[in-house]
Amino acid sequence: MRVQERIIEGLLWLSAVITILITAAIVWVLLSESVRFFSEVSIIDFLTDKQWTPLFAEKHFGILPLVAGTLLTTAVAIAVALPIGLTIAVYLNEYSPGRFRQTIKPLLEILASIPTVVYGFFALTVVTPFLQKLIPSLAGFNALSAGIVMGIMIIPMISSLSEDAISAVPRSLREAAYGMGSTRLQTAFGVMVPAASSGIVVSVILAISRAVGETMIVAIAAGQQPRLTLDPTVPIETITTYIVQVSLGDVPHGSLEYRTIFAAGITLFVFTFALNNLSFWIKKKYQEKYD
Amino acid sequence: MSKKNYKLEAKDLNAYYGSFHALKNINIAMEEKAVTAFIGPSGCGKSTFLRTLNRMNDYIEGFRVEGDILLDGRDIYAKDVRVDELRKEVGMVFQKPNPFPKTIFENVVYGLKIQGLKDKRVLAETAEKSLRQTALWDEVKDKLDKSALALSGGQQQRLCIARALAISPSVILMDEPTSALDPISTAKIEELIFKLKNDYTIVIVTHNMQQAGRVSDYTAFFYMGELVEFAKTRTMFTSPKHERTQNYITGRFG
Amino acid sequence: MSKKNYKLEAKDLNAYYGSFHALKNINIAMEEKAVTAFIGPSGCGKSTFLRTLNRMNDYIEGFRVEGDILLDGRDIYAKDVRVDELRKEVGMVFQKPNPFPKTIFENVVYGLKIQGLKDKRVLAETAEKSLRQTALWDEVKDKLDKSALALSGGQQQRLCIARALAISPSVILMDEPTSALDPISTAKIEELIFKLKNDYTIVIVTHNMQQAGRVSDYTAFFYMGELVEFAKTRTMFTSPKHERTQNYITGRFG
Amino acid sequence: GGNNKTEEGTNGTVSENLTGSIQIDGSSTVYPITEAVAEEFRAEAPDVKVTVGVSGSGGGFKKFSRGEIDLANASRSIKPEEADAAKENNISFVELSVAFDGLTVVVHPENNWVKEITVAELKKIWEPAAQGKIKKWNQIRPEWPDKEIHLYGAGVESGTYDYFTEAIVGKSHSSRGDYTASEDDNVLVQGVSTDPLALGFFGYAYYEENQSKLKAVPVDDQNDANGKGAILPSMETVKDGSYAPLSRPLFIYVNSKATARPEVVEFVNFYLDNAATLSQEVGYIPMPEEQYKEQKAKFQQFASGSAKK
Amino acid sequence: MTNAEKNRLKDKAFQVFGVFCTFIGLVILAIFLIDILIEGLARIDWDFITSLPSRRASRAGILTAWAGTLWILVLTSVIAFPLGIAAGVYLEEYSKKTRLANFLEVNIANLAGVPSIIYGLLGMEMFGRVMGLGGSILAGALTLSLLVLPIIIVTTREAIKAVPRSIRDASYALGASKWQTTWNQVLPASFGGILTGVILALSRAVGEAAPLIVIGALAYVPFVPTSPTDEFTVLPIQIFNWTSRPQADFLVNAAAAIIILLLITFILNGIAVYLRNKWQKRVKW
Ligand SMILES: Nc1ncnc2c1ncn2[C@@H]1O[C@H](COP(=O)(O)OP(=O)(O)OP(=O)(O)O)[C@@H](O)[C@H]1O
Ligand SMILES: Nc1ncnc2c1ncn2[C@@H]1O[C@H](COP(=O)(O)OP(=O)(O)OP(=O)(O)O)[C@@H](O)[C@H]1O
Ligand SMILES: [Mg+2]
Ligand SMILES: [Mg+2]
Ligand SMILES: O=P([O-])([O-])[O-]
Repeated sequence: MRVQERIIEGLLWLSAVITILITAAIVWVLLSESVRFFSEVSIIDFLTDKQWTPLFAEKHFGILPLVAGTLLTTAVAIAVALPIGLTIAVYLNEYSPGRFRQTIKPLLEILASIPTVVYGFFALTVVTPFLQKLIPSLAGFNALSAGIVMGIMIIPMISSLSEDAISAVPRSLREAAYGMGSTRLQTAFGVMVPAASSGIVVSVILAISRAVGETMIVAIAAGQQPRLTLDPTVPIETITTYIVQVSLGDVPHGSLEYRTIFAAGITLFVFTFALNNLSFWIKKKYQEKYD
Repeated sequence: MSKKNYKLEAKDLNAYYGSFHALKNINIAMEEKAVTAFIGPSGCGKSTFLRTLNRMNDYIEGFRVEGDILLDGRDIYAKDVRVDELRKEVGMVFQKPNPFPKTIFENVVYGLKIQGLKDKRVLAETAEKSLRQTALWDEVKDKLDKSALALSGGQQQRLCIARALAISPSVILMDEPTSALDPISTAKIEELIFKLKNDYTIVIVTHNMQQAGRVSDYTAFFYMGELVEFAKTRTMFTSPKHERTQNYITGRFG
Repeated sequence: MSKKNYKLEAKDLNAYYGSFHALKNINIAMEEKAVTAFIGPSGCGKSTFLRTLNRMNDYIEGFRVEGDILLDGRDIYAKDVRVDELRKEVGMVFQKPNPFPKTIFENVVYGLKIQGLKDKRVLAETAEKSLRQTALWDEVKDKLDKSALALSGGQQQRLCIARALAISPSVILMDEPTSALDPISTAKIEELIFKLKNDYTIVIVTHNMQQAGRVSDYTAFFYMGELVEFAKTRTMFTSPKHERTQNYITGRFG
Repeated sequence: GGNNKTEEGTNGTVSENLTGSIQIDGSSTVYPITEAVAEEFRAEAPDVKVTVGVSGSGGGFKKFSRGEIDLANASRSIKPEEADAAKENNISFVELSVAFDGLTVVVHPENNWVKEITVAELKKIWEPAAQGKIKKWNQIRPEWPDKEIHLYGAGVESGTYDYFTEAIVGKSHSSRGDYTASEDDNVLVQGVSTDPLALGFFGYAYYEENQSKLKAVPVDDQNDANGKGAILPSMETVKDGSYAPLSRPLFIYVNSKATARPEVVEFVNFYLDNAATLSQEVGYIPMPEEQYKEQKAKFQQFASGSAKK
Repeated sequence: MTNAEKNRLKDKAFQVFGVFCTFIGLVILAIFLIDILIEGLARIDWDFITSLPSRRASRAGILTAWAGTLWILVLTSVIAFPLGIAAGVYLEEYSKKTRLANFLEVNIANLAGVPSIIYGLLGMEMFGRVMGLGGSILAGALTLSLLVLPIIIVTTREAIKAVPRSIRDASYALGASKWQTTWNQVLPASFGGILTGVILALSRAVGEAAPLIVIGALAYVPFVPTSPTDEFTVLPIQIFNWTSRPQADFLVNAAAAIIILLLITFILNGIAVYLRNKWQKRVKW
């Protein structure tokens, strides 16, 4: 019995440790190539140069434009998905009848399961022309359309997971709030959402991660022009777009150009690492415990 | 019509959880500024009835009410009644302590804040007053900004009572409010109930016969979803009309 | 050494939640096949002490124990003690009813099933026996396969007691087991406790002085984490040594 | 079903009882031709499992030089470092050209000012020095309007881009960076067809399929040896070499070790026998008949040469 | 206007906004579906589903693509779910709040943020080259397993976290061991939430194209894979391939293939939703 418990715990432990091994493997793959990259390109240039043209005749290796592009599309996506997703979660939980929720949730989850290639073409062929009617100066490839569509795609990540978190808050808390004469809105945002905050933050982290790492939509609809800008109406390039572009393309493996994708990859990795640690810290600090 | 000034009345009230008939044809009229106690064996419907009095059961799927409940003569289940205002009028304290996962202070002033009150001084004064009323002030005054969840069960329940008092409702419903309290706190709460009934109408569910005897003016005895007997507490405890009541009160039940 | 056969002993016991010193130097010896009641004001550490007796606090982060607790003379915090076996020996009933989200039947036989018992007949018999002991059988016999969560609070708590009895431990710890029960069920439980002490050692936390008086052979009075007085219940209730105890028992506390 | 012979029928005979498998990977440009050949080959030799991947010419060469695949599709010639990698793994290979692709310069159909364009003008537009400077149509030809020019072109990593820069700017991988690039030519079609100020370039097949939405621009290489004046891309002009310099050959590379296997040899022969019809069918331009013969001879020699080793 | 009226107004306004938000997602979804159905539905017939790929749009089918997708799904589930749920359980129920646990936690959040294309690079190196699996189904499934693992772990943990302490207390007090408590109480009670994570993970895996392209999933596979070591293609790659063809007919094929892909997702989601609702009904407190 005791041995069995030990074995089970060991197996569970092993499963958890596998995640470290995966990370180690990823870091190893990224590092081994980027170390060679940084032996040829100074890290200062990499971080401060405002141009990214490693594949052109006049080479610049400044990652900033790609980072800006990534942040821009992600920001647009979150600006769309967070308010809508959270509203849906609260609405489903506090306002709508149970059966409605049970049908709507899976329906919305479909949004997350549509292949991103399809979204990309939707952004390019439907959303962009539509937005161009509103913003005539909008370029054919732009961060705005890609971001909006990406936002739509990640709505269910936020809405479903946040809804789960909210509905896990004990009923007695909701009763206490209603018993004090709270409206549904006050109950939701004054009591339920704060009590579920750790779950909600997790859902947003997952959504941001998904947005940062999303490839096909931005590759198709946001353009492939590295540009240091915060203007969402012009073509930009994200880190992921660059990586997929190079790995699908024609660059000889083993060359400096090829290693740029690992340098870009490790940047993305560091970037998400910082982001996750920040949200982790926030979560730790503000997490409310209840029984 | 009734000559007396009834605060709360139930008329031909029936309540159902889905197909389960939880309250059967309840007729009762509760006097203003008096304490009415609900007693009866476990599962007889005391909590259910109490919760229909401020429509807390609205949120339970499948729950359904027939008949009328009148607060100051107005049907609380009427279309134009606002539940949130009803609940400010009819406060509630629950069986299990349910403080918000916020600070102690935030818990007490929650009701005021959601009404839009922002004046810091008023909030602080009300908080202190309510916490004193529930004999909690001395224990928590140094940790008002600590999480309410770190309090012991008894302290939590007293906090919930303070929270309900802070919005000064005219009716206070209490579902076994002292079942998680020690005798000292219980005594203080009972004292408080005594004081409060000068201004408030109080309905209390209790399992403690002594408590019912001590605090209530009227007692209602429920059994299997029916209101068996309703009378002045003294009358009921000394000369109950129904044998069942008698058996229950004296503990010879079952 | 002690001549008597003590079932449970605490020696120089100190307990901490992080830096909060919750139990201070407790020394107590509880007799076999007797009922010991823990009384004291809210937050004094009764539950904390009770939960150290079957190491339920092991799972609370930052909780720490110093000193010894002996069960049949063996330190339950010793390295070679297996908590799961300890808990089969020392059963527990909690303050808030906590049935599993399973059927009533599954709740009662859970303890047996995890011990590997599969015989349907034995399971059914034990379930019936335990449910009868807690006066629940007649109420639930037709819905054994229904969810335990649909029961009322009182029914739920009785179910939890039945569940603890089903694995026939030698010690039963009860943390205000009747605070959510009506007098009839309470009386039945008290009766049961009376019967059980012929075979079991029982430790009960209660706020109800009457209950302590009725069911217990010994009473321990806690105050602010300290064991103020421990004596035969009769002795304590009639002639307490300490003034604090006296005040508490007579309700003149505070 | 894939087992049916095509209506046109295929050339050459293949022994029916061949077995084994052939792994092909590489260029996305060449993919449709190889796919078509594989499909037809299956009708001849149903027990040979031919798989074709798309990982770009570069990706294909990487696997090829490791010996992971038998054939590599490529829209450019192998680079020295890629060839070295193959040599390290003891792989020798042969390059066989299988068809032409005509890069087409296109504008929006409503563009009524561009009638033709010279290679020199294209260079002026696309060379690195143009970046941030050449921004209006009238900077190219004064008579063209004073309006912005919006550029669309192949992704920097594609064989198409390589070839275009080589042919126009004179140096591979050398161009301005401020244009809208996409790996996917349909995306470029979409871009140009909705932008009246656009000028772009991509593979001929994409133009051919979208003629109603696009306008091709005749290109003048100012070299009368290749036909006089500006020339529009078409089957004929590409095939006869007059559409210069924007037509490029497409290749397959064959691994020496694989030629020891009869199914591979049969497949490559089958490929060269049928490339003319099949490449045209999927939107590319076949080479002249005699060139296929040459390629076949080249392969025969290579195969027998490596068989001796 | 009194405060109460203001509050009620806000309440109503939010309700309207909530309905609006809920439906905006659904309306866009509807536009998608209708658009794709109009384009692709007519193309779907028995031949389309049972034919091998072809250069002719009208003759090309998706037999190998959907077979590959099913293979990948089944293998990914078999590999990732036990692993993910086990890791989630370990972290939530077993691990003390040590540095290692903290590190693991951040680590997993980070893994969730690693873009799929990087998993492709990893899979290519680790499974394709080092383990010698090449572009096989197994290599693809392993790669996607790594990709969905963090999603499963994070949602498993959240679901487990929502199980009240008192349930564990009750179980421990009856002498249950940690594993018995986990297996008999915690996992059943949190199964609904875990399934939600699994739904999201599955739908992620089924739509992925980029990492599979990198590890070398193929575009033209004229046979149905019969073992995990076979080469394969999947629906998203087939769709991606078709949408980048010059001939407009292939776009119709792509739309038709999207319909099939969505159908597969819907069926999977449907099963999971059904299970989830069933569990949720049983587990309520
Ligand atoms: N949400 C619910 N769904 C279905 N039945 C319920 C629900 N809540 C309570 N009941 C049933 O309604 C009856 C009355 O329950 P109620 O909680 O009002 O009893 P009570 O008198 O307050 O009991 P206790 O003293 O144990 O709290 C019980 O039989 C109970 O099982
Ligand atoms: N998990 C915990 N973390 C920190 N402090 C705690 C925790 N649980 C209890 N305490 C504190 O320990 C002290 C003793 O608590 P305990 O629950 O043992 O009291 P009690 O005598 O059982 O009270 P009650 O009668 O209200 O149940 C209280 O001051 C309480 O605030
Ligand atoms: Mg009740
Ligand atoms: Mg306690
Ligand atoms: O796929 P490519 O032809 O662009 O190498």
